[in-house]
Amino acid sequence: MSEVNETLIPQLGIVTDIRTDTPDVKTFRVNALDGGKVFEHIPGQCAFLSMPGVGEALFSITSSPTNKEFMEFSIKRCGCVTDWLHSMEVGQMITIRGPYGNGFPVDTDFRHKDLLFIAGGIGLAPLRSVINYVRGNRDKYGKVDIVYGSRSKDDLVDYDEIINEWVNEKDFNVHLTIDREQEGWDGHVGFVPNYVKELGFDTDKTCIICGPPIMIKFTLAGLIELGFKKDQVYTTMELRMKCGVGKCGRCNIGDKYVCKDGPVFRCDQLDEMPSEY
Amino acid sequence: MQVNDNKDFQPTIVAFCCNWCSYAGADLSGTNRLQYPANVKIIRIPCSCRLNPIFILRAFQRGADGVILCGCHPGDCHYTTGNYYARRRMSLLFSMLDYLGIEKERTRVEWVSAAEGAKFAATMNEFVDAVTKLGRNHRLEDLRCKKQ
Amino acid sequence: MKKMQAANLNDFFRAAAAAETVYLPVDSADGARFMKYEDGVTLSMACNTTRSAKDFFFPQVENLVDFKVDGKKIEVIDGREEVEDFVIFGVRACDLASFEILDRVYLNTPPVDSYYKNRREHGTVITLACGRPQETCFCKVFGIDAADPAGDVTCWMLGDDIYFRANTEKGEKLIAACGSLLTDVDEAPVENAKTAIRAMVDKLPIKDLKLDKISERHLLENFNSSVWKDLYESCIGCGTCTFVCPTCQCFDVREFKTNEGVKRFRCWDSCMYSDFTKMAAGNNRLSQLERFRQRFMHKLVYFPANNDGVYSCVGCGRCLKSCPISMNIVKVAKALGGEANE
Amino acid sequence: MQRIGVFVCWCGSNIAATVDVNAVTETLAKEPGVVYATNYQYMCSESGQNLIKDAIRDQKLTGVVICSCSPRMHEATFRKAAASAGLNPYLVEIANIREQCSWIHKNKEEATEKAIILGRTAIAKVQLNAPLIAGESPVVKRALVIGGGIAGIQTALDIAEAGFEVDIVEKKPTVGGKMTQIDKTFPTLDCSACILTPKMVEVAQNDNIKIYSYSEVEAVKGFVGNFTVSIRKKARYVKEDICTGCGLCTEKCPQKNVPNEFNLGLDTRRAIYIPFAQAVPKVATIDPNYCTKLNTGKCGVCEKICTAGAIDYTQKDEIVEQQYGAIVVATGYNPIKLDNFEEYAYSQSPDVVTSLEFERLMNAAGPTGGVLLRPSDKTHPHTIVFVQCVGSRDVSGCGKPYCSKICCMYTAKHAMLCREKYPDTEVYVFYIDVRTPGKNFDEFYRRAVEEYNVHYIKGMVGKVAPSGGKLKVQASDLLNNEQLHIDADMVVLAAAIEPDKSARPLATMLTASMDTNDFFTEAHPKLRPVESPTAGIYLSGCCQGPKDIPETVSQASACAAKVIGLLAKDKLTCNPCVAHSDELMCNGCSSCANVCPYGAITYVEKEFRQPDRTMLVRRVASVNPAVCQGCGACTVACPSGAMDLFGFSNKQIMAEVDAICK
Amino acid sequence: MQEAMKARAKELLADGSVNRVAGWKIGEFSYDITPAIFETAEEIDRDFVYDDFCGANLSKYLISQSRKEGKILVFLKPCDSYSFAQLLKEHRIIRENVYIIGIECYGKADINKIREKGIDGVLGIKESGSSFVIDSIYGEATVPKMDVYAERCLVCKSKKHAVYDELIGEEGDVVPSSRFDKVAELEAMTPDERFEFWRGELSRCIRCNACRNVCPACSCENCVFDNPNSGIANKAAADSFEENMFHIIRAFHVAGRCTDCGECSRVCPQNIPLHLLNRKFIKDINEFYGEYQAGENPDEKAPLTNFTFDDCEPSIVYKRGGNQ
Repeated sequence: MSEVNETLIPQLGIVTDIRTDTPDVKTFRVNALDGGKVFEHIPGQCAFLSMPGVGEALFSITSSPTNKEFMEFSIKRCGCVTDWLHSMEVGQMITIRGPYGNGFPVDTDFRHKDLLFIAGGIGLAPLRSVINYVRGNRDKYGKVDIVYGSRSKDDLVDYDEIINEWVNEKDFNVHLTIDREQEGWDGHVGFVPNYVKELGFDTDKTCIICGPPIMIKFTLAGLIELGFKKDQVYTTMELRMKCGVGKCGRCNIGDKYVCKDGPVFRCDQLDEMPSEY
Repeated sequence: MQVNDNKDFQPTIVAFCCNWCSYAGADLSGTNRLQYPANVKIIRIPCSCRLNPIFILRAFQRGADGVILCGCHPGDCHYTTGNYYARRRMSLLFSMLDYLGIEKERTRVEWVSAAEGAKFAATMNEFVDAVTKLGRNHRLEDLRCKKQ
Repeated sequence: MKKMQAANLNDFFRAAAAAETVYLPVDSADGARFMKYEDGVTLSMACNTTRSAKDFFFPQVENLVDFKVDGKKIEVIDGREEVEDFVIFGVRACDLASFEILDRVYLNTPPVDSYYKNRREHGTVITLACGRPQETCFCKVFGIDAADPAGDVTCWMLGDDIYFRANTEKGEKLIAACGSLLTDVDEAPVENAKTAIRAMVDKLPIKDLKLDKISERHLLENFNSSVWKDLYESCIGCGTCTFVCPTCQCFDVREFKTNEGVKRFRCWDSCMYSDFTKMAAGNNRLSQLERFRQRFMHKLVYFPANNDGVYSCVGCGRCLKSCPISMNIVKVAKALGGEANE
Repeated sequence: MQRIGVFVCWCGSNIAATVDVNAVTETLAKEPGVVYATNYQYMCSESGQNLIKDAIRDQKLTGVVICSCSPRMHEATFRKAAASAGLNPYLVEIANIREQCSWIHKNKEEATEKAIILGRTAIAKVQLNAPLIAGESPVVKRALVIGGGIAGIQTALDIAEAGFEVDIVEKKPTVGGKMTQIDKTFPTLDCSACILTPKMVEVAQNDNIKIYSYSEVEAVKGFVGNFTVSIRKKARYVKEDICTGCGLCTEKCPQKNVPNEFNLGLDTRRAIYIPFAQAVPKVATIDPNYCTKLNTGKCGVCEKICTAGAIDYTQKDEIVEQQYGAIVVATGYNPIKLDNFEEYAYSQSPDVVTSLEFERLMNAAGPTGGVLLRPSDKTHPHTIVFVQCVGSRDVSGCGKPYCSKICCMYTAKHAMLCREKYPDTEVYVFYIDVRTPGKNFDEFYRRAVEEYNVHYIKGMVGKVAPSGGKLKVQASDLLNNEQLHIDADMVVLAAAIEPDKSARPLATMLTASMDTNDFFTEAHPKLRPVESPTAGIYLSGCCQGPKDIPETVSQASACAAKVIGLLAKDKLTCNPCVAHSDELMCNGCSSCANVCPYGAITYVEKEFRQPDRTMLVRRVASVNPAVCQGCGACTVACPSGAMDLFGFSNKQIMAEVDAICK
Repeated sequence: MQEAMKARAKELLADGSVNRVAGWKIGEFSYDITPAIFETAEEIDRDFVYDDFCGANLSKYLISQSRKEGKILVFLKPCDSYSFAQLLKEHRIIRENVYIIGIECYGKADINKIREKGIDGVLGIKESGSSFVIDSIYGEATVPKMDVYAERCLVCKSKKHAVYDELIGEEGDVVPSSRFDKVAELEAMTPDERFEFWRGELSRCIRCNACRNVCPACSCENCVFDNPNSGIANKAAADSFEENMFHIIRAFHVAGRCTDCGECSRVCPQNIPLHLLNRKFIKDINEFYGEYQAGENPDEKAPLTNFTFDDCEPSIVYKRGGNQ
């Protein structure tokens, strides 16, 4: 019996590095107990992290599958589990189970396309996995544009990686914006949806959006104004799930289970779903 | 009623003591070196009216064999009226526990003033005896919390 | 086909119970309920049990895994144990159909749920054809034949006799073990009985509930229907319908801190509960209207969409009997356009 | 992640002799969250405290557990030490391993094990401690005294003397209260007016005191240090600042037949009146119930004759709003109505009088000019029967269950004065017990019996029947076991006293608690006798219980001292271990407010975003941390668990329970 | 009765006094009646019903309904009106937005009692004098109403309304009730017997929360058992302790507030006599602190938020009745 693999029984991981990204976002590096990765994944997939006695929560895997050494999770502090994660120290064991979800169609629909990534705040976390996957397989994708905005400069997640690595990547265009003027910031100021419209992209790109629901809504409207079709736009849904395997019933929206059929959806698919997300 | 056949049985007793009278009474019994069994562990609460029935049930769930509440004598409450409310609440709760067939000797309320160190010790001795006679709490136990 | 005198039923149970635990419906204060067979326990003649038989495979509370925490170290203890073989006697056609629906979720849709699988593999189901269907029964709507349920063994109680038919290897084995009590017989009386039962079922008041209109309509059309607003208001948001329902399978995963460590368990949950979809990241269904709609949409629309048109309802009628305010899937289906053809 | 430090004290050998402190330290060091554990001979010593302070700084501790003596002993010490090292003082928990462990157990193994459990319990609690900050609220440096009798006067004078402003609200046209009506005072027999009126004058002249006479408290809002009180100044139809108190109007007013309340209706006054000669303020007041001008529009005599032009028939009630830091209740008492005591024929015969009426009949300024005359025929009474305990100590329901305390003494006084002034009168006093605890009280009583030959009879008066100008008194003499029949000329009833009727609505306004007899409840019967449980409300005089004058005055001064103590502070530091309500959980059912002894809980209508995205106005509880004393009664009364107590939260107590039972 | 109610409801809707009506809606089989909110005369004509199966207490719906736009008419049976009055006392209902018509009630039938009589397959029930004529799949049966009235109705405590704006039908009186007999019977058992009894009952609990959600006294915005911050949140009873815990605490939380409307037992799918827990508290309160009926007097202090100096001590429990 016990040899049957059971997805509800988690594996153990060890936190080997903790990086503070913003005042309320930390990035955690997780390794298997014997080093290496706990499991492989596809960009856009998620995993449950938990501390027994505190609780279990689902996070998107921020690191790219091309990273063969470890997994990373960028986590915003917003509840009891994340509070605990934010207070822990390197060397702490945690339980981890996954990977869950469909992930982005990086090896099918995205192949050889020009990609436009649009992210707001912590919404960069799931996209970072894709972006770094694209960087790792640069020849398989076309041009890459990244629009990333946040409340302030301090709230930009992975800022160092963006300005030190992404901007230098071939055919990568990074457009950063913050909501309000700030000392020491000479980049663009304004909300992401408006910035996207201002930038005015070619409509042959495949778009990947992630951020707060309100940002997604307005950005999508902006993209459609620019001439994009909904089937060109992908997004990943807010993560309200419990079991991860499409059984517990919480994330059931219409005939879809977000944890299994999602979290990545194409926007034309969302139109077919009840508006409960 | 169950008879305890295990001579070595050591009950776990939780005593909730109000800060102003009974906790001081417990201190006084210590100051006077009056002995009572180590099974009794005291939790300090501001007033007997702070004791939520949930705490009592929680104690039984977690493995307590007896729960006792000590507060100021009626009329002497530091907060004037707290123990009067506690008295009503506990009367009703204990009656309900009894109604459910749970041994009524496992719960008790005693008014102990700050000067009654001797009464505190005597009460604890009596209570521990009574609970020891009853044996382990089975009727309000949670098997998940039992020592393996 | 085998036969036994009903008077010998007790011997049959005793023989079966010698090898494995036998559960059977027994009359009690809450109507009939499945109980372990022991000497003196007698079979209930009720149409069906108050609670469904899903507990056998999907118990209300089930331990998933234990943890021990020591400083920064965590130990994971897989608490799964092999379930012992057991027999459930007297499962009605509707409940048997519910097992198939649960199978679709827990076995047929990957990943397989090993807890469920474990119990399912060790259970032998003896079904019992219905003798006295109730006004709340509407299994026929879902194409379920109350007269001839499958399962490992099928039984018919006809007057003083009980007829047995083994349908599977497991069933054969069980019948063989009780062989001395049974004699081979002809199927004719059973065939007659089936006809009689079917005739009876055809007379039931809700038999003609038609769900075609709902199925034909677009998912979103059903979702946006105005009937939800009219129906939900009386719902008190309890979990009665979901807990008595044989096909409801939602669960919650919770933890309990013991004195030793942490137990992670799952327990039944209800989509009718206000906290069902409440999680740190937000809540999908904030109003009772949405939650009420979810339950029925899931059963009548979403589940069929993913499962070849099979509804997640077997017409057992339990929710009709139990709902505190008598709101139920039949009233909802009719409001949505599932009027019976008069 | 918690970083908890554990400090185990040996207390010399007090703890270390019976508890293996090393074992305790080592075991507790392994508890979750503990990063530092040590032990030391005397933790409370300076070097012990330094050990704690250093560890807080070096180890960046987020919580401290000290296993030592009772928290009642050194909790404050250790909290202070933690605070000085930069740790919130409420992140310190004490495990009491001396009084509740080492001192009561002899077996070292047992005591050590218990000490470990107690330590673990404190660790479990401290994990959930929240840093608490004691709130501060400003103190308005003005006091309000409600009631201008001797209690209120004395309190006001004492507070004013200390340099704080005081307002007195008196519902009658003059201050002075009951004491103005009293003739002589026991046990010294000095003249009541002679000792009171100078104080009334003093009140009037004190710059720090403002008198709102003929005024009542209308509404009270706020809390200790910051009350807002609305005072209704009733229209007296006389301009207070212009009236000179000459009294001409009170002589010329044609409406003569108004019962004079100052003399308890034993004579009459005019519709415009000054209660008595020494009234403060000495200002006329028009009685709107009797004034012809106000009722019919005709007359206007007073206006015509008032040379000062003080009369103003158009005056209206005026509401004044004022801020106060403290409120003193000095609402006093009244004799009870004797309607329930038909056997004494009080309502049948004018010659059956209450003791207070008797005071007026004896008083030189009274209706008879100080000559004792029967009200019925104005003749001199020869036989007077005093009945004590009329309505006092009465559990039948007709009267009051308590002892009115002053009756024994004033009856002795009356009897003595009668005998002294009119030696030809026979004076009988019927008593149940004579209670004379007080300085020179018993001597006084004995003088009445021994020197003045007052007939003290232990027994009850069964009936008083008016008959042919006499009052036939039927009574029993319990000591001689005989029935007595006395033909009396007058019967004087020592009526029980009860709190003034205005006290009950006032208590509601003040959220101050009362007992079943409507006496205000003190915060502690022994230790805080002049404070109400509601912070900032103080009790002076008979509103708290029956008292004689000296006792009233001493309580009044004690009360003033408490008020001064409060007003001397610029800010109040609140106990941060108070209740708080989670508004999202609160149902607004009022259960908590119903059990709060301090009136700390109020309700507000607040708009909430509902789960289904709509907005809804709900009634939710809100605790005033300046008023809450942290008893926790509300936390259990609250069914939804919205109420919790800082410092002793539900989760903390449950964590302690879990740790003990582990 | 039903026609008078319908007529009055339509009248009040028509003259704009109210814009909604809370009543009962006809079901599939004449016994499965659902509480409903009616907005038009047509709906009332079509679906409104008031008969012996309208047991559901509508008062709790008014918590949310009275906060909606406009005024709502509600029909309250005497026992429902106590619940309403209690909710009013706890400031849970906005009185101005509710128009109450008190309706007479002589008891409500319990379909389970009909089934217990072996009458199954019920298709329709008709009233015939003091009996019900029941048409079922398996034939017709006649039963006296009294035989199938709900337990709570057989021991009805009051035919008098605690609150109403107008009445349809006769106003009754507070009536003597034998509702504590079963409690007394349990009290007379030995603790072991009582323990066995309650284990048997409470072990059937499936924690569906029907009792809680239907209870007018359990009107918390968020129940402690649902609130993860309460420390006792719990969704399913993992063992016997948790079964006890839920019911003890629930009973304690409604102690002094429970009007004994009996809804908890009516709705329990597992037939647990939950009212016996509430009645125990009511009985104890009456015996310890004097007669108290929740919902009766809006100004009276509830027994658990009140005290007297000479209240009995908790040790009364050791001295009182029951076998040792």
